[in-house]
Amino acid sequence: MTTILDSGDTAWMLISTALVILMTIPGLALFYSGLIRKQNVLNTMFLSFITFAIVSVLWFVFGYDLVFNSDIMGIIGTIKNPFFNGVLESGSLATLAPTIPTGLFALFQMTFAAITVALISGAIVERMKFSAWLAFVPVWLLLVYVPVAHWMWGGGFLAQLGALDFAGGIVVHLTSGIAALALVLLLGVRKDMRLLPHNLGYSVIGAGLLWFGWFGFNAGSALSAGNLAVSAMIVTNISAAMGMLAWVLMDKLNTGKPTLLGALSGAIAGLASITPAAGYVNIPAAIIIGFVASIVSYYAVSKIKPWLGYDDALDVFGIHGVCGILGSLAVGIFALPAINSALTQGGLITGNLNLIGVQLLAVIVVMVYAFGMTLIIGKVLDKTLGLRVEAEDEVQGLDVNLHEESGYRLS
Amino acid sequence: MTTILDSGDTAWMLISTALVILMTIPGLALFYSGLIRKQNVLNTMFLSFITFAIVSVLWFVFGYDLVFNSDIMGIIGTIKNPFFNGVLESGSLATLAPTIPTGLFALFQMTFAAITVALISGAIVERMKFSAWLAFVPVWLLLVYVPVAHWMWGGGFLAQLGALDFAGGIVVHLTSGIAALALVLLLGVRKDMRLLPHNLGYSVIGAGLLWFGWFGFNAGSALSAGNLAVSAMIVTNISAAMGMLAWVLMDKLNTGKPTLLGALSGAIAGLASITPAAGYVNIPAAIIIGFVASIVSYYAVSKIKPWLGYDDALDVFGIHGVCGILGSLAVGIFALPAINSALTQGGLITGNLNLIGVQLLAVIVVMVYAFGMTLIIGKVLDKTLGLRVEAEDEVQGLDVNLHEESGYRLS
Amino acid sequence: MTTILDSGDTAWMLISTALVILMTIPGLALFYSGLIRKQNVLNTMFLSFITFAIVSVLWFVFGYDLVFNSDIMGIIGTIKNPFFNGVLESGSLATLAPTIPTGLFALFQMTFAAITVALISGAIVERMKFSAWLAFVPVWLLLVYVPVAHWMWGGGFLAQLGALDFAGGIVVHLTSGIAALALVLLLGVRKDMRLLPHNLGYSVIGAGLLWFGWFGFNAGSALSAGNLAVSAMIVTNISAAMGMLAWVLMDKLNTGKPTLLGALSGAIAGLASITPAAGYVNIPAAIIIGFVASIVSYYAVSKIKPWLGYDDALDVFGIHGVCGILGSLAVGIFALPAINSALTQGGLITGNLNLIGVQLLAVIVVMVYAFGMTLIIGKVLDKTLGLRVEAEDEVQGLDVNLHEESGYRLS
Amino acid sequence: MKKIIAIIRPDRFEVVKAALEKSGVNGMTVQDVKGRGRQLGITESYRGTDYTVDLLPKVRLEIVINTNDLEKVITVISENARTGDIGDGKIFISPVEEVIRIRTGEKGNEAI
Amino acid sequence: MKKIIAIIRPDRFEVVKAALEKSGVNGMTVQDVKGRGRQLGITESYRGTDYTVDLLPKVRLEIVINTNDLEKVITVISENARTGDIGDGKIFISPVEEVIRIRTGEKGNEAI
Amino acid sequence: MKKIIAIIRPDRFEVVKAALEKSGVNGMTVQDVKGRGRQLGITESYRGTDYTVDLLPKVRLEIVINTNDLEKVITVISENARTGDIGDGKIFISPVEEVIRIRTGEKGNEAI
Ligand SMILES: Nc1ncnc2c1ncn2[C@@H]1O[C@H](COP(=O)(O)OP(=O)(O)O)[C@@H](O)[C@H]1O
Ligand SMILES: Nc1ncnc2c1ncn2[C@@H]1O[C@H](COP(=O)(O)OP(=O)(O)O)[C@@H](O)[C@H]1O
Ligand SMILES: Nc1ncnc2c1ncn2[C@@H]1O[C@H](COP(=O)(O)OP(=O)(O)O)[C@@H](O)[C@H]1O
Repeated sequence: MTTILDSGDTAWMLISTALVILMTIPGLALFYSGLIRKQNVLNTMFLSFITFAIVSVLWFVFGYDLVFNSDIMGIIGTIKNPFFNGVLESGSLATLAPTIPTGLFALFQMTFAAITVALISGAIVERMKFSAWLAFVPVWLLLVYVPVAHWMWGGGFLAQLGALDFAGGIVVHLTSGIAALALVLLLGVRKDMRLLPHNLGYSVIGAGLLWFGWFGFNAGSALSAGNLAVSAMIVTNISAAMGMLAWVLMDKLNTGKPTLLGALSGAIAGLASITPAAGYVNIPAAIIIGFVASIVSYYAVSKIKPWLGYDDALDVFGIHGVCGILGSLAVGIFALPAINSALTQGGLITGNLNLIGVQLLAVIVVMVYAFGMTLIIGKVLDKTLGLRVEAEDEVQGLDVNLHEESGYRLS
Repeated sequence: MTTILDSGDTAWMLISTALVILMTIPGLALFYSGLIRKQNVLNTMFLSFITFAIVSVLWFVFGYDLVFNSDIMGIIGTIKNPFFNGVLESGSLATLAPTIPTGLFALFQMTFAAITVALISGAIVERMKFSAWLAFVPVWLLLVYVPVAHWMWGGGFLAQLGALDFAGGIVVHLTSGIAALALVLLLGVRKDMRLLPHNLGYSVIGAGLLWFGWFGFNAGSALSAGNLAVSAMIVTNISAAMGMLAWVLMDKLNTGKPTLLGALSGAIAGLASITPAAGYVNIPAAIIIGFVASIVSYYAVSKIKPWLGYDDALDVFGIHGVCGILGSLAVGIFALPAINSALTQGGLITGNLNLIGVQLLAVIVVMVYAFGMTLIIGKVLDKTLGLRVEAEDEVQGLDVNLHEESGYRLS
Repeated sequence: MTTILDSGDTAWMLISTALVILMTIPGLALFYSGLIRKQNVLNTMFLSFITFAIVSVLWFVFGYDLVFNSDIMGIIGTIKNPFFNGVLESGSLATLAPTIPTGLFALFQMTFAAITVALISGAIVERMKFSAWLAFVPVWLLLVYVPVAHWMWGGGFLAQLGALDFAGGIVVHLTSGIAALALVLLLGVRKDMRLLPHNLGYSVIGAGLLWFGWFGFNAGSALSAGNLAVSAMIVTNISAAMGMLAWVLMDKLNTGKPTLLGALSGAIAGLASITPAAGYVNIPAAIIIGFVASIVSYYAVSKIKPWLGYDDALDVFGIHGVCGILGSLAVGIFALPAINSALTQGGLITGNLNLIGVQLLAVIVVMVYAFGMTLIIGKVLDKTLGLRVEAEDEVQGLDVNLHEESGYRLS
Repeated sequence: MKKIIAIIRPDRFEVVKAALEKSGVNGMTVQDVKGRGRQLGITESYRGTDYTVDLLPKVRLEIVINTNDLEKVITVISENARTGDIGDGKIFISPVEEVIRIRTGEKGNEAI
Repeated sequence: MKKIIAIIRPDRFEVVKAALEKSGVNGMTVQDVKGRGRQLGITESYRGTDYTVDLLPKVRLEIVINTNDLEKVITVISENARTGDIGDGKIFISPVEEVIRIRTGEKGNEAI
Repeated sequence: MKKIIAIIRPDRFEVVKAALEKSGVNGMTVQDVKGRGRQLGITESYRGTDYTVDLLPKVRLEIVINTNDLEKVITVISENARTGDIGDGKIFISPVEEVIRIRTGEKGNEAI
């Protein structure tokens, strides 16, 4: 079958790519920065922006090839075109998305790498050295994101076993959540761990842009503008909505008042948990996924975290990590070949036990790998550059001390 | 004629859908929340977000079917697929938009239902109980939005009479504006009715996102990526621009200084008024519509409202209601079959008196119905849950009292 | 060859158009307004919004025709369809983009005109009369933008000579940068020239939206959803990223600390400089362009401007003007026919000396023309309306004095 | 001349201001402050965790007046700021030795 | 030792600060306040309705000085804050009994 | 009765507040101010240009107490606000003639 470029699919993937970029800059930057102390607002935003810039460049130097180019023993790809030489010029179509150009597929994939690393920053805000973060980004990209993405999406061993991850429950949310956990264990707790948002309006804008961009993320992962994209978009939205409603309900039951931050957090939980499943499940499944994931996240964040005592500032593990795991297992339960014809097997509800086993395996393998490797990277950085800012910088705030800027000059 | 999915149309409708979602969250949330007191900023945002979540779910439970499935006597549709069972799986194409999937058409329509309800919240901010709003949303959706949408868009009796509403002048702006009016009559005036925006920057961001999203709203209502979408987009933009310029002129003539909030308000007036006409009129007509609607809104808001004394906090009736009516009548004047080949008759300027009569009828019917039904709903809620917060909560602000959160921690 | 409307190309151009609109309102409005004193925040935003509205209307009155309709002696087009009469109705396809409607091409082009004028406002904020700006917009549009756009894009003499400008390095960034310089020379320096941003969060949101919208700007300039759009999008993103990294590096080397505003400024430099080249160059070239342009901008802004002493408040010349020039020359160096088959000749790296000569000529011609003509316009306005606000208004802030509004009511 | 510093509830401020205006006291300088005393803090709740905010928003009025207006002003403020619940606030009186009106250079009682 | 509280126009603040610095007065504590007095309010206008804002932004300087610097400082502030229009503000002088420099524990004039 | 005005570093505020609470002083009114004195300004840097910000954020505590608590409170504040670096701030003591608790109308020491 000869394939030709489809302008409709290409249009959809162009805008989907832009949407995912918007998620990181400024979406995530805003969502995170509204939640911390006003003295750290710029540093928090900066982490997302600089991460995006670094990954934007490195992806075309080594990232794309190592993930998607000819697999070596299920472990990693091969660098063939550093700087993407000749690919744009050739105008070739993507192997995995034969109706759009290779370059577009590569750029779309880049946006996932970028947001994955940026997500981690939410855990370490208000106390990590900027220089240490600058070093962390490329190393983690190479040693964690790239191999995991290859295993799941680039034809690596987990993909070969049949593990599924539609838009990044394992590759994006699980890896970032677990890495967040590993890093904060090394970094230690902040002097002031209270979550007292300084400007929830920023988080509202950020959450709105994340929700909007997530349509590019999930429906874009169909890689074409057809039924699958539509189906992914619908379940994404309904899971987000259910996540919001569930968290608001938890708020009401536990502390007595519905909160806006709770609503936003629940929506993010709903979005993160449907991510791996978006192209495989129908509406009733999405309703359950969003609802359950949000409730589990609620307890992870409000009960388990304080009990264990680690300082995951903005709950990257408690929301993204937890929802990445839940969503990935949900694929093993709810996947329906009727939704996605590429499925060779359905989940539990189709009477198939195999898929959930594979999903569980993939979750465990990636969890262990990402945790261990991030610990090693963090430890090395700590011994060399040092991970944590001076106590004085932390108390007075990072903006003025690390960047000589201040977030507000309103009086 | 066999129809097949068109990837270009699907791409356009996917992004249009996302754009309309962006209008509500965070567009409308921001636009509204910039205008009220800082003590209520989170509650105001919350109303838009929670409304969107509730409608997102209910639309697929009963909303879509009741509006668009097999008409019963011109009054209402039939529930056939609660939870959209089987529709995603079937991959069928939409009856009313035969080049895109049914699911996409349904999701696009959902975004209209959601923003219509959210629009109402602008009138009742700063004093309505959150619980009462939570109850209002599903009831109003079922008893007002769903029937009116069926009458105009789902093949109901007004559609059968030939009434036209391209993107929601009647279905969206008129119903929400009239409902706003009915609710505020029940709620009574706030202790402090002054319009002293606490953070116009939010409103600027909100207005920008509304304008942006409105292209999905109006040009998306063409349901395909062709000449009609282009035409709708051009007239939408020019009407918004004229609305802005007209209001700025009114400001200059009446109070002596052009104001930014005036500019934004005029733009919204221009956008709302062109909405029902966007797919039927040409550029000169759009210029007139935006200009006139903005001026009428200006007087409705600055003279009639104070004179009548009702407390429509953010002028949902004065802007959306008024512009919905004007735009719908303008269809009867300016509609041109040359712009939209689906038109069986043109407006007054084509020498046809019939259309404006039908439009007027539709406006009156919907106005009376929406007003009466909203009054009933509001009255019942008032007697059961109570509509209005405690005086103390109103004075001290809703954020801290209803949600135990505060919008800013800047000092 | 008969051409037919392509729904995929149309979908892409519809959304690209919306994206470029988002750049101006609210993107640029926010980016600029975060950087000035809080007393002028609304006036600064207002300049972008009102500019957009005015150009939106005038473009369809005379702008489009004068740029794109039948060339007269290489100088200017002809007004054939004021108010675009009949064009929407005809549903014709665009001559320069034969797979999309003429109306869409015209609207897309309108967005470029609007942002070009709005960009200038960044230089003159905090001291220019609002009335003078209202007069400046249409006059400058007619006398500077329209002819230059015709010369480069409408088949004028520079286009005939072979000068290239993919998405507006000369037409947009150079003209606005140079006009900014001319205007500030007439306006004089502010009483307080310090760049002490009052709310960098706004600038972060603005920069994020600009980056996002720039994909519509540059990749949309391919006028179709195919390989060229993809290639333009990739190089746009990587140049922005390199620009950011380069400025952060300069910050580190020169003042010791990386700054977020520096990162944003570098990204804008990267975006502006790749604009003229986006459809002609490959990734390695884009990396060089973004990197070099950002560094040159850094020095233009931090060393040359203070040394020369003009008061270009937000560095419209230092960033947009400088990068427009650099990017346009870079086309002469890096253009590759392999990237864009429409190229009849490559740049220096293909061994061709001709192109860079033509580019240099175009840059100089436009620079001289735009500077001279803007000086004349500004001088006339100064003698008639007066350009500068009262000293008292400047000191107390423009919002309260010119618009009777205030940006924040947070206490 | 005396300086009155009154710390009152934000939501009583407009009432107090109006009452002062009615009783002929126009000059005042106002600021938002935070205070604590006997009043318990308010609770805020984020992601399932309650935080007690023990500094509550108050409004601080600074009014310099002629000594013989003192009682009147105290009464006006007290009566209009009072709700009867804990947290109504305090009035502090302290001496002022001189007042100067910058515009005219007037001093003493005339400058108030 | 005396405490000077000066309520001045925000747009005169930089000038006053520079003048004080020139005359050797460096220590000061500054805050944004709102004030009313004889000056009429400003008008703001939203959606066609005018609102009078009668609390105007002012800057409040709090400066503790040696008694023998008092006249000098009053003069510097008065001259530099004056525009001659209503709303220039006030200077209030009150006694201070003790000053302590936290860093060193110094007291009295040395601590200023 | 005395009024203590303490200008301290923002990052020492929580410590000082806790220490005061421990020593039985609960009533206080707090505001964010900016100050200058011997401490050099901080540098901020925008687009390659350095600006010196010579007004630094400080926290101003206003505490009215019984005269016989004066020494204790001064000690608590001094010890807990001190870092030893320039910029630790000042404590000013001035007389208060009367205190009124708005809620109850109580006066004097009982009202504190
Ligand atoms: N000793 C004090 N010094 C300074 N301010 C005080 C003092 N006591 C109370 N305040 C101020 O008065 C406010 C109200 O005091 P509080 O003790 O809570 O209520 P009440 O005055 O009704 O007993 C406090 O929030 C604080 O701002
Ligand atoms: N009696 C007063 N007590 C406290 N502050 C005052 C008093 N009178 C005036 N002020 C402050 O001084 C400012 C200027 O006073 P105003 O009467 O408007 O002008 P002028 O001092 O030029 O007559 C006011 O805004 C207010 O902040
Ligand atoms: N004479 C003064 N009057 C009012 N406030 C002062 C005075 N001197 C210092 N301050 C306040 O105290 C703060 C610290 O003073 P500074 O001289 O910088 O340090 P230190 O007190 O350690 O010598 C200043 O920022 C200012 O707010």
